[in-house]
Amino acid sequence: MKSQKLICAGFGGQGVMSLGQLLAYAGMIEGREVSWLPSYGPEMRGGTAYCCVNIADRPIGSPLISDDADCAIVMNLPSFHKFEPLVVPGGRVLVNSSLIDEQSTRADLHAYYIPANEIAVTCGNVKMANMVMLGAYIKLTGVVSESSVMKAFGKVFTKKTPQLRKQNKAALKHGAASISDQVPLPAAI
Amino acid sequence: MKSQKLICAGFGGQGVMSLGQLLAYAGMIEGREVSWLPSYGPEMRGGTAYCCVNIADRPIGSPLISDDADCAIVMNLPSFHKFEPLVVPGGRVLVNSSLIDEQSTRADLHAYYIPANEIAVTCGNVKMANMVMLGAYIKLTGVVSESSVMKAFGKVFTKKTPQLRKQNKAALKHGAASISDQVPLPAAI
Amino acid sequence: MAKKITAVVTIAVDRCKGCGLCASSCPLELLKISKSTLNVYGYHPVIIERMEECMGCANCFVMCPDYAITIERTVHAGA
Amino acid sequence: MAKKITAVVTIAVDRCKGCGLCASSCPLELLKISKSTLNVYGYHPVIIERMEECMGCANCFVMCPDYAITIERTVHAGA
Amino acid sequence: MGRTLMKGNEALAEAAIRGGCTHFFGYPITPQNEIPEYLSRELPKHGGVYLQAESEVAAIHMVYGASAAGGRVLTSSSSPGIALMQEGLSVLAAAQLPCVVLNVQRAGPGIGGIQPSQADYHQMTRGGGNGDYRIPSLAPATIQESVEMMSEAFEIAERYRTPVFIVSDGMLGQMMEPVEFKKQKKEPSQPKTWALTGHQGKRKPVIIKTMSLVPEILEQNNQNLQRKYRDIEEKEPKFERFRTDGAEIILVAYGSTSRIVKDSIELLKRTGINAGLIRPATLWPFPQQPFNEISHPCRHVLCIEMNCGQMVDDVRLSVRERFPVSFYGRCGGVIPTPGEIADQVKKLLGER
Amino acid sequence: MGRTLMKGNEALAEAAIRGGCTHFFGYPITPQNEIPEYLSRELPKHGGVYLQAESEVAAIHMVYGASAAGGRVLTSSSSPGIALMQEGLSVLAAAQLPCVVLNVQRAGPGIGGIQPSQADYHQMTRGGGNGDYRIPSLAPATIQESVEMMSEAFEIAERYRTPVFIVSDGMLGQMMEPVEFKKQKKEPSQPKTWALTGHQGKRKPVIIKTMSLVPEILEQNNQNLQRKYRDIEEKEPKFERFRTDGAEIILVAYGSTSRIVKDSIELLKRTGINAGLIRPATLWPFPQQPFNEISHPCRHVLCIEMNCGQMVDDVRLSVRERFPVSFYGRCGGVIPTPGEIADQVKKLLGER
Amino acid sequence: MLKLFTRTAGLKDRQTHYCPGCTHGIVHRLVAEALTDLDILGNTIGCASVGCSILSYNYFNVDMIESAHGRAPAVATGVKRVHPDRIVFTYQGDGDLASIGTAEIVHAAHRSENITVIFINNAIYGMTGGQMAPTTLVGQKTTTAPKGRDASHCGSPLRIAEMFAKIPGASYIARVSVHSAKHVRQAGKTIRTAFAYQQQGYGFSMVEVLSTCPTGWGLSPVEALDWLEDNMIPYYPLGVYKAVETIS
Amino acid sequence: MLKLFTRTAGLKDRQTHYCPGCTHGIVHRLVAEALTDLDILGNTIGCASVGCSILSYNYFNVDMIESAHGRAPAVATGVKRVHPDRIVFTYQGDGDLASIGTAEIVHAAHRSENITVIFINNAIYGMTGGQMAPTTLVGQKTTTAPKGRDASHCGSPLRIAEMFAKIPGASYIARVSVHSAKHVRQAGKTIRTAFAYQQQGYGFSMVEVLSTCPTGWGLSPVEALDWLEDNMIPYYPLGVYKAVETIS
Ligand SMILES: Cc1ncc(C[n+]2csc(CCOP(=O)(O)OP(=O)(O)O)c2C)c(N)n1
Ligand SMILES: Cc1ncc(C[n+]2csc(CCOP(=O)(O)OP(=O)(O)O)c2C)c(N)n1
Ligand code: SF4
Ligand code: SF4
Ligand code: SF4
Ligand code: SF4
Ligand code: SF4
Ligand code: SF4
Ligand SMILES: [Mg+2]
Ligand SMILES: [Mg+2]
Repeated sequence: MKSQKLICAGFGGQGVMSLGQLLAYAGMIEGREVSWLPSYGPEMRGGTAYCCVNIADRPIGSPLISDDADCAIVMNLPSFHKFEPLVVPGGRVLVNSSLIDEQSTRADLHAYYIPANEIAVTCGNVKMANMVMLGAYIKLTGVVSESSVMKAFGKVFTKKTPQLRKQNKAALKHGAASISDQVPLPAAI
Repeated sequence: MKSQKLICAGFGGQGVMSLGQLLAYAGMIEGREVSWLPSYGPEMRGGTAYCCVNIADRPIGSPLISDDADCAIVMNLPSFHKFEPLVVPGGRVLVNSSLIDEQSTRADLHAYYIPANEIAVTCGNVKMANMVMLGAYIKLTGVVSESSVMKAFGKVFTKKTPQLRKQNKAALKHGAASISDQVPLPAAI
Repeated sequence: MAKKITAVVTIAVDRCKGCGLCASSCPLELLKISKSTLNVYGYHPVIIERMEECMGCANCFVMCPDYAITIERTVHAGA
Repeated sequence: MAKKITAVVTIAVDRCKGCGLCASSCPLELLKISKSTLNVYGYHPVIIERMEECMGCANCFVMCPDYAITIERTVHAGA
Repeated sequence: MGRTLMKGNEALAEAAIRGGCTHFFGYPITPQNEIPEYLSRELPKHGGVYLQAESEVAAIHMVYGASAAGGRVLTSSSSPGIALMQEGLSVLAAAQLPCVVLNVQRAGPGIGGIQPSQADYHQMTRGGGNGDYRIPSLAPATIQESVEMMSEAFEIAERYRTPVFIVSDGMLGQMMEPVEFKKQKKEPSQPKTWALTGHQGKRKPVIIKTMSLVPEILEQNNQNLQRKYRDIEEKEPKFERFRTDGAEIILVAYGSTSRIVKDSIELLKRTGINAGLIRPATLWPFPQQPFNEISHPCRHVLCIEMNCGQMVDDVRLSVRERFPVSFYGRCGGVIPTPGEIADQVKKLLGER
Repeated sequence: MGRTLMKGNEALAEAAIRGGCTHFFGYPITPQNEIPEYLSRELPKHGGVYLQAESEVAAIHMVYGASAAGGRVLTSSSSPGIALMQEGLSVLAAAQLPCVVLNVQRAGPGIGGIQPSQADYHQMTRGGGNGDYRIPSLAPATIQESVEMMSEAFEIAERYRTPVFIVSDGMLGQMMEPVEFKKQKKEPSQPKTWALTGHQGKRKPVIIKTMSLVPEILEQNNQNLQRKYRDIEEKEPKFERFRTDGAEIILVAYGSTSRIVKDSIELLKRTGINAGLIRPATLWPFPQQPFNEISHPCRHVLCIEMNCGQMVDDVRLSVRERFPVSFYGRCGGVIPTPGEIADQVKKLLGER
Repeated sequence: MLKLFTRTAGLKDRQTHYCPGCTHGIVHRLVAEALTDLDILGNTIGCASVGCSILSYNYFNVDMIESAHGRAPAVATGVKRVHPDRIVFTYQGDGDLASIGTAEIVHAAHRSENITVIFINNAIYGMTGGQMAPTTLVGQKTTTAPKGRDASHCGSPLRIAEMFAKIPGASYIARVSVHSAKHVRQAGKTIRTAFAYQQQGYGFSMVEVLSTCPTGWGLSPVEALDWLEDNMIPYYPLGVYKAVETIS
Repeated sequence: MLKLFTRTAGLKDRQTHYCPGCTHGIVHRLVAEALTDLDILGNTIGCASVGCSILSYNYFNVDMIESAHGRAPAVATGVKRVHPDRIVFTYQGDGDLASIGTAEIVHAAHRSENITVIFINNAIYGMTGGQMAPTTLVGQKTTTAPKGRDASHCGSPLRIAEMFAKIPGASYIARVSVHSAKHVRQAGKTIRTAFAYQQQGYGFSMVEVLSTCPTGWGLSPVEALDWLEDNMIPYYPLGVYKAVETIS
């Protein structure tokens, strides 16, 4: 299977780190090589945090994705500006359109606009916006299955009430659904 | 003029360090190259302190005299045991016979026995035993003059009352005199 | 001779981190976090609701860790 | 019932550094530095002069920094 | 037990527990804080002791005391914190006491930054403590290797009675990767008869010390140490070779940089250039063998470090003028990309 | 002023005063105590400040503060004390602040002994502080050279804005030799516009710092430092050659050991062996030129140190395999004799 | 009559990096106002320490030097010995001052260095992510004391003001808090007094400021104020612990 | 009835390296006697420090470890945390404890490490040749204070016992002297009490012993005793500064 390099970025509280961890964990569950690398340090609150996830079939070299991301998931505007340029031509950018009202100007990318916050609210919890994006991502790439993500969920989070589980699952599904009818913009390269 | 390597050793309070310094200073006054190297560190009182003095006409290499002393001045018994072996064949050992009642067993040395403490007492100050030995040494070697030593005296000691000066001078002279009639033992090599 | 005090409280919106220390220290509870606004740093800034009631006590200024509040207090003689 | 005390004070000559702390602490001034003796380390050791007067108070033992003093104190009952 | 996804720092901490670590002393510093945090939570559950020291200086001397008392002891810090341990490390080496010291390197000099770096190579291999001593330095490149080296580190420490470094960095410490924990030896191979326990009236008092005012005795102590170091130099060098056969250029890199270099080698292959990698897995003793064995068609050796050029001296000493040696590095917390390293190689080999 | 007989330590202290030293901070340690003792007595007479610090750690940070404030600052210690200064030295180097740090080496490792040694060569040339930095290290061999290097040290420190080491040892520090003080420059060549003085409302605040959380900026700082280091490597290496012309063997030694080696060369001459000496007078930058110029009939290079072999790596890096390089040393405070070194040479050259 | 409450000239016009509601910002203002009131801004040199306040050199409008972790009092000593006529202060956290820098601060007091120390006691290591400090209260949870500080494992918190009052070289030692507007105003006066001690040459002065770390404590900024009042003040009583002279 | 005063089993039969009349030797005896009296010789681990007493491991008849300068309390912490059931003590000079080792000793007390500290205050650095210590009295001449310590230059001496009594983790803090037989006897009892505190698990105990350094002070051994009494005791009052419990 094709390897995947994902950068996932947003404000501190938007759950971008756990999004990446869930994905990496799911990849591992499926027997693949994975790595997850966070940005770290005393970020100024309101600054941008991000992580890099690699999923591949051979040992991962650099866990850092410098300029060859297959996809960027961006949850806020600074992240959009910072990471959209790092996606390879033909790659994808998943934009949280609830907070970002700009559009990609790169003609060589597939851009998807997902109102993740709104969708999350409909799933019962605005904190699930990250799961909405993840749902969309795995739907688009097929890099891991939804059930692996749900298995990973049990490992990554210490708090895992049945209700949270349910909300989570719903968010993944709604996320996936949100792009099923989207023609990626620009339409093609 | 021939270079001189002297080791000078005794108990902490016997003034062996200043003996060496006076000699080095006198050498410098006479325009020669000199070095003085003390043993140092927290000596157990009652242990032995020593210094090495080099006087030469070219820059001094090692200030340490390991096994080629031209002369050893020994003020107490442990020093006698430790340093007599380091004198070169044909060299001299000056023994403070007030405190050391052994005799040299090396046939290849010129040994001189000087009752330095007793002589010092006659000069008015038992602390002058070191000067007695120095007087004998410069008399034997001629490496520096008595007047250079007296000039050096002014430099080395911070306390220098006229009385101390006088006692000092007397000690040097008596030291010199003490060996004038001595046939070094063993008589010859 | 009674005095009347009026005060103009200005909040530098982009400096405000929405911490609420000012609001919690206002004896008249005039300040509120505006949940609906987001400043450039992604914070919900504080707003003053009934400026005319403000007595210029400066508690809010004193407690603001981000120097986001400026107060012009005028003491009007007489009444 | 009066008691009589006798004491035997022994000084380990080569351990003694001639510091005089024992002497200065003896209430009966029984100890003296012996200027005429030199031990193996070059010190003038202390000596006890009138042992029979010693009352075994052990001050000298207590003050000796070099464990050079041993005291056998005997308390004789009656008199 | 299967694979689990873990942060490098936490994996090291878990590996320490499984490796029988009984005592941890340390002082917080980024980017290694997950280690004390994990151990403060988990070590007591295994009967071990976690204690936060008042400083790195104190930490290393607590390590000294606990090691002397027979504990299996770990400390962890990052670059400036390791600088503060130099006197203590010299004392530990001189007293021949086992312990493991982790350095999760960050950028310097001075307070510097908290991003990944390898600028402590000199610190890790030549120290700044006084006197003649060396400290074996293990440099993992993956989290799996990190956990394996942790138990190896305790074993080497106890076998040779020496402090041992594990040299990590902010990238390896902060990233997550699958890791599998294998069964580890928890007990020292030899009883620590030299340890402080109280003599219980049954033996002579043990004295642990490093001072000798008599030069001849101190020289003897030094010679004993040196004999041990020669032994370690003979037996403990570790390295990995990657595609060195038929390589026109050999790249040398350790730790996280070596991972990036592997990507570069992949990139180069696509452009028809055969590049290979020698990865020292021990920094001291520095592995000589793979350098001795470099041969035709190699034309060049290029050392890549996340610093301004430190390991390159050891590379030169090992290549012994048989091939030209160059250096390329990034520093300050900047991580080189596979592409820029590949470009360096192309530049060196001449454009094709 | 004529020659005067002085202890090495006191001569250094006097030279510091004459060199315009305004502030001394230090902590007592043998065998360098004559330096603070002399300065506590004499420096205040010249308007300077002597202050005893609570530790070497504090001393080096006082130096940092006083240097940042524009003082001409000295500290002095011996091996374990220098180990404690490693973090501070890294900070000073990173902040580009001038100061002079004296190391009167004693035997190690650990508490070790107080007799002469050169076992801090690594410490003096590669440090144990974190990050990429280097410190120029001047290594006098005589007391005359000590005093000359003291004022040179202040000048280098201020010219390049860097800490500078003077590397002495217990022998050079404790011995007396005639020395002559020449007129010295007391004032920095350039005004210290970067120093902390209070802005007096007249300029922007000065900020002195070493932290940069942005890797690209920290890399830039590092590159600035490296440029400076290349400059120093080009301009500041110093060495002495002694009878190297026509020598069959070149001995390499620095500091007090080089004096002993000169005696050995004399001894060897008497037995018909032409031996020469290269004496690095700067340890970093290590002088390359004399090694490049070694030529026929030289057959061998022998490095002599009062340690277990540290400078020998720099000798190897400089000789670049053109000649075989060997090492001979004594350690622990044992001082080699001219005779034993001569014997080593004879052994190497084969009996005649 | 018009009174303006606005950013003091002692602070640069710049966004701080502190977390929302972190009281470091309040204390910065108090220090800057004291320097402005005493008209010594241009004559002052500040020593920042390693902790969240390391970047305080970006905020104070005076010459500043960054110090390695714990060493600010040594750095300040170096600065002051070169410029005895300048005002020199350190600004240090409790990890910095009461843990790694214990020797340096004790000896600055011991030598009676004529400097002023602003000591931020927030009962935690803020910058590194909430580890235990020597001032962490018994029972308080931190990332390295996950079950709360246990006195039987690592003792009870140090009381710095009380301890330093016993150092002969200290001239003025006080503890204040910034958990309410009233206390902030009192803290401002106290800090000004400490600088006045230095101005008048009395030697070492220190103000311990009980401060919040909402992030490290896992509380909202307002909850943090209450937590400080309810938990810290009982263990760390406010007041002037030593004053060799009554000055204003 | 016969009573024998002789070398305790707690000391090896060996000549010490101390200068004549140096009271280190007296304190060694008191410590060794306390350990013997409490019957814990075989169960004790001692931490020697750097100072004249570094070689104390040659004299005490217990397992001993040498510590780097100032770090004995950290070393003791390491030892004690491995062997909580052993008796652990440090023996430290005033340069070691009150200067370079300030942080380590404060934090051993802070953590309430269950160890006993014997602190030899002789107002000077003996081993290195008589430099100033933080305990050197104002006016006292040393090799680095040739005109006598000047308080306006480097403050007034630290009073360690007073300071440590303010540390919550300390259980027993006392100051004694060994300048007369009576005081030596009292010192012996106090040292025994300190060890008893440790035995009973009360945490950190420390005895500060006013001691002489005839060599460093430039006095005869007997003059030194008088100097101590006349100069040190007025500045360093004897007594028990803290005792959390009354035990024997
Ligand atoms: C030598 C060294 N050790 C450790 C660190 C890591 N470190 C940075 S800040 C800090 C503690 C900060 O806590 P505190 O002083 O209380 O300040 P706060 O952030 O709470 O204001 C530590 C341990 C460092 N930078 N340097
Ligand atoms: C790191 C370090 N710094 C300095 C020294 C030198 N040094 C040895 S002992 C000592 C002071 C001893 O004084 P004190 O602790 O008072 O003990 P005393 O000799 O007076 O009993 C010093 C500074 C050292 N050995 N190590
Ligand atoms: S000045 Fe006082 S009354 Fe007015 S808003 Fe601020 S706190 Fe409220
Ligand atoms: S205190 Fe300041 S930062 Fe906090 S909410 Fe009020 S105005 Fe905003
Ligand atoms: S026991 Fe008492 S009386 Fe007897 S000699 Fe000793 S001090 Fe004097
Ligand atoms: S106290 Fe001890 S060492 Fe001193 S003189 Fe008396 S017996 Fe000798
Ligand atoms: S971590 Fe704590 S101390 Fe640091 S800025 Fe945030 S709230 Fe303030
Ligand atoms: S120097 Fe002082 S403390 Fe050291 S042994 Fe001599 S008298 Fe005792
Ligand atoms: Mg804090
Ligand atoms: Mg002392």
